[in-house]
Amino acid sequence: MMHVLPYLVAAYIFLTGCYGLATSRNLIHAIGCLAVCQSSTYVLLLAVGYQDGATAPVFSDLRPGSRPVVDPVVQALTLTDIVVGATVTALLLALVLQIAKRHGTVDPDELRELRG
Amino acid sequence: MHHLLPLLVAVPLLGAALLVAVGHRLPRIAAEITGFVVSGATAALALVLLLNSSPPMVEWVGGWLPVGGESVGIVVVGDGPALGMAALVSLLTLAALAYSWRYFEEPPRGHRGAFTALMLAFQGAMCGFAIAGDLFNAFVFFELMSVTAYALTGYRIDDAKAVQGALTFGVVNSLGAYAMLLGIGLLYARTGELSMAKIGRGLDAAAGHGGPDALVLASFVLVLTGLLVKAAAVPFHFWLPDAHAVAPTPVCMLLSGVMVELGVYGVWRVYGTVFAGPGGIPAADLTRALVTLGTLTAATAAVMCWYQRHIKRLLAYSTVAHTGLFLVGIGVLTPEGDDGVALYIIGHAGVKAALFACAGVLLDRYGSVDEHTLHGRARELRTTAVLFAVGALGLAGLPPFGVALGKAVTEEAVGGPLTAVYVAASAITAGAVLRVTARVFLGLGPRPQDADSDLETSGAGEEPETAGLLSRIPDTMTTVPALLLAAAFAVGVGPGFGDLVARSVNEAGSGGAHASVHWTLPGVLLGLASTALAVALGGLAVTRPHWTTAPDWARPLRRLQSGHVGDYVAWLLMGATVLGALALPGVLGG
Amino acid sequence: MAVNGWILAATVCLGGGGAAALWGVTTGPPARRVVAQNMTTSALCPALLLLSQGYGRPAYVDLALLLALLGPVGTLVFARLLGDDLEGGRPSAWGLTWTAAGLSAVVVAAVCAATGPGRAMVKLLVVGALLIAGNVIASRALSGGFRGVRGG
Amino acid sequence: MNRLRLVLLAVGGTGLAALLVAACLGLPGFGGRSHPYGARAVHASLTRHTANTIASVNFDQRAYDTLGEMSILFAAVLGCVVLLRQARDEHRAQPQPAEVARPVRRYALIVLPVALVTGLYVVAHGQLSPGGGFQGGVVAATALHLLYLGADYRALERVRPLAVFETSDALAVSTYLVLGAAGVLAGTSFLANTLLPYGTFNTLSSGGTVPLLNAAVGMEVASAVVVLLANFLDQAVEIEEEHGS
Amino acid sequence: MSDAVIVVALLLTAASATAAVAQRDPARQALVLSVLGSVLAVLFTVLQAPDVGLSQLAVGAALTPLLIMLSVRKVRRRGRTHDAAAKDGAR
Repeated sequence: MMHVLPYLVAAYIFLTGCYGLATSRNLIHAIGCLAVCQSSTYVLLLAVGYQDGATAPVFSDLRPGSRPVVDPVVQALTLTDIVVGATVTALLLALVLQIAKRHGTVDPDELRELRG
Repeated sequence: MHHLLPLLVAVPLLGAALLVAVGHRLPRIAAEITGFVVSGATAALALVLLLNSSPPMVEWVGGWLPVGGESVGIVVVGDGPALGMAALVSLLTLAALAYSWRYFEEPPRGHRGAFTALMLAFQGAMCGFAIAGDLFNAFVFFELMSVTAYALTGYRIDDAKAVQGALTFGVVNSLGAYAMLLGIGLLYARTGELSMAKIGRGLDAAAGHGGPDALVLASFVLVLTGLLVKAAAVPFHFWLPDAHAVAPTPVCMLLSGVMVELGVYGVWRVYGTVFAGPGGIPAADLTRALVTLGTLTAATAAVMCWYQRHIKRLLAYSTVAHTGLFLVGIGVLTPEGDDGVALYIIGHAGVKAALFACAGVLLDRYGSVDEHTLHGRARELRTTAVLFAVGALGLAGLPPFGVALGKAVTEEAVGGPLTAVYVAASAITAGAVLRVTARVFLGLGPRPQDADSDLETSGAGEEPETAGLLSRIPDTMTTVPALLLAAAFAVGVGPGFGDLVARSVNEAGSGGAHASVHWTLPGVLLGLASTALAVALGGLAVTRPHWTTAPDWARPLRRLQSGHVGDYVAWLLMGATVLGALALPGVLGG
Repeated sequence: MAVNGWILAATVCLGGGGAAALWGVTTGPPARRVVAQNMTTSALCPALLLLSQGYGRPAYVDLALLLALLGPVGTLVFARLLGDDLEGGRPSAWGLTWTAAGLSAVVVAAVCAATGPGRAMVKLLVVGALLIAGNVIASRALSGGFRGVRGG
Repeated sequence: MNRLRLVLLAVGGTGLAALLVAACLGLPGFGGRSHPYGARAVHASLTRHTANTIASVNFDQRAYDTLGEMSILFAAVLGCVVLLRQARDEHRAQPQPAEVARPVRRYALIVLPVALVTGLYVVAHGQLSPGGGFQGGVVAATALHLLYLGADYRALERVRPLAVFETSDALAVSTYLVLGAAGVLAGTSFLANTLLPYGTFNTLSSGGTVPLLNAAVGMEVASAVVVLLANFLDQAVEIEEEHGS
Repeated sequence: MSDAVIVVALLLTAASATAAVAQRDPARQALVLSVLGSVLAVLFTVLQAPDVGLSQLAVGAALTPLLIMLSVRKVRRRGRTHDAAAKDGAR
């Protein structure tokens, strides 16, 4: 079980976020769900790079080669991903604010301008 | 020479950063000239690199050359298709910047260069995506491209539809990008590599003689979901009409002209480099998946395109229909198909950007892009009328436009009944554009009746993008579409251009086979046939409107485009499942 | 890794504190939820300190430092911007607050004892001080720290 | 219509879930030992005297990704500035002073410098210990907003010349790009870390251009977050619509 | 032993994510998201990624909740002034 649990948790988080996104009645809530979706990618990437009994590849307080280390590449990827997530959240929230002003609502069910 | 490749990204980004840094001190004209110069310099760089792209260049950013075949750096690819896309992106950005010359009424206070800076960042992002040879790097530039595109789409914050369309765009594309990242994570777990070529080799090595397994299928589905969302394939396409109909016209030119096509390019690149080996997805499954989705896309979007009255939305659906045709073309996995699609994309970019530019003229002159209310009002705009009609004929594939050459080559490559899809989809979408031309610019036919008002977006009562309604159309707004159409024409008639494109595409992929590209009699006849069909459809719609009103069976189809972001997300999940199901047989069989 | 008391303690701290905080933050009136959000910091920050000790990586203390700094800031954000929702049911969970502060103090003292004097210990003490002060102040803010805030 | 969405969601979600679970079962077990790229990255980091391998990957081996990342931040902040600009039918209201309990105010004012210093520390030690430009930049920028929490919006506005932050955001991006282009000018590759000496392992000046790129990112992130929050705060606190619009 | 702490952190993450989706009011969701951010930071620590954990703390514990709460406040304040204007108009 242990050897797939982290991956399953990542998949679960992604699908949960998608469910929330699809059924949301409030656009701010939807953006929050999108952030949840994204956190699944962090979990997956870091789980992929983990190694049993290893430690972080940061050698400020560790002699190189004294202990096995986990994969640094996925950590760098996740860092990039977190920045992307935060900025996308901010940008989408800015759009939601404008929707609230122009449409007077943040309920996607009431946004009925673009169709057909 | 290959050291210059990353500058395709760095130069526009540096231009954007400097514009923001000093933009509020510059007069507006200086900011615009800066943008023009930077964009032009990038275009020149892309063209120079393109001319030197045989044999294909490879650059390891940061000088991390592979040691014993292994590198820790990021690889950037400078082959014909990559640099060709970068050049196309840059030239079209240049055209869009020229079109928007002194265009928006008031740039945000204290941020005079903001629009130009965002356009430059968009250009840099698209160039970066085009030349990416590393899967994660492709994701990063994919996101940069998306983020700038969201901001540009919602640029007119006074417009309620614009901000809604931008948000839909943002949510659906971000979700697609996260799916793509999950796929990248799975591929990294299997192969421990990020460079596309190395991942492909890793998959083959891991599969041994066993063929692909569920993990390969899942990563294929997830990565392609991200790319197909960008390419707006059915059922991932819902965001596109909502976003393209509301974005500022210069942005539409880029979105429809190249960004969507970059999604198709991404599919081609990723399949060819990562999944084409024995450990990847078998060719038959890819063909089944892409041809099915592509045909569905072309058919759905052609029908939807026909029933639009909002002119920009109509053009957006025509983009979706043509993307479907591109997907079919690359889906058959033949060198001729790749060459044809490459030419088709180049020709389509010119024609579609020109059509959007003309729609922008209508918007700024009359404050409306509604076919019904504009009926006969634009008789005075003779030049624009001619351009719009020529664009429609080019879209239909009238020889010798570039679109026609590309379409003819692709049709020959796909062969069989799929040819009918090409003829029908291009005829219907071009017929709709011709119908608009006849009604709006010539005032032909009776004034159409409004119907189904709960099912459609009208396009009347829009805010113009310029300072007030234009009384006179500036020269830039007619010169730019004219030049774009001329370029699309030149693609078809330029001696040897087709062969040049074909050679550089085949050198980069297509298994080394080399196809030659030239006009053939069946190709010309098919092009003439679809043009004739388009003219007939357009004429019929204008003279006998009740023959071509929406039939009842089209209503559910139109109702699907509900403007509700939750629906679109549900469709995205559904699309991923369908994609998985279409590619499943090969995995089960292996 | 053999049985490691530090990691065991961290697991208990994380499991117990985290679950309780999560339960508190998803149920009940708004006021109680914010209190629970504040308690998350007090539960997770000691866990981070214990983990750093358990893994033998002093560098991980930076995480606890950042959480001790930013956790209360997050709570202050909620206390400030949820002003209206908190009206009426002003939470005053002083018992809980001081229990959490006591827990933090014990953990910091234990980790300090294991580290021994030096720069690392100074850092740990700073973390402890920030954590306890932040926790108490955030509780204070929740029980009426921003009474007069309207337009600002 | 709503029912259709739920059906799609159920079918699509189930299909995708099945696919993902099947993929998870095919993944190499959690905690496995095979990380070829990771092992190479650690080796490369040590040859370039960078103690924090993640910093080496971020600012040296895959610095081109970080360029994309900071451009995303830059573009998103520019996008937010554009999207949250004052529209034609809006005006600015003077924010009202807030009444904050004294202990809270005192805490905020004491923690503010501590947080700023911590932010700078996290940035400065990026190539040695966990942390780096991004993490430290966010902390430093958030620290500034303790003024809003501890006092009121007017106090924050006084110490926050927005134009300066916007300019420094853009200049930091330019610095990163120019440092990258220096490699091309020197005849090597874009973002090549071969121009400066690598220094002594585990000291602040080790790693060649890594500390410089790290500092540029730190400056960019701190300025960008300040600008971002300023735009949201303006919306939440100052900008009001004209009544009856 | 290190497996146990990873399992606990993973389960907490999954539970927080579920809770964040289930809270339909954005202000309450923001509270859960801030908890999710902190829990993720701990998960990253036990997965031996302190750099990522720091990043997640900086973003998840303070920045994202602040952005969401400011948006909520703006949307609510807008609703209030509009209601007031509507009342004025009715009077």
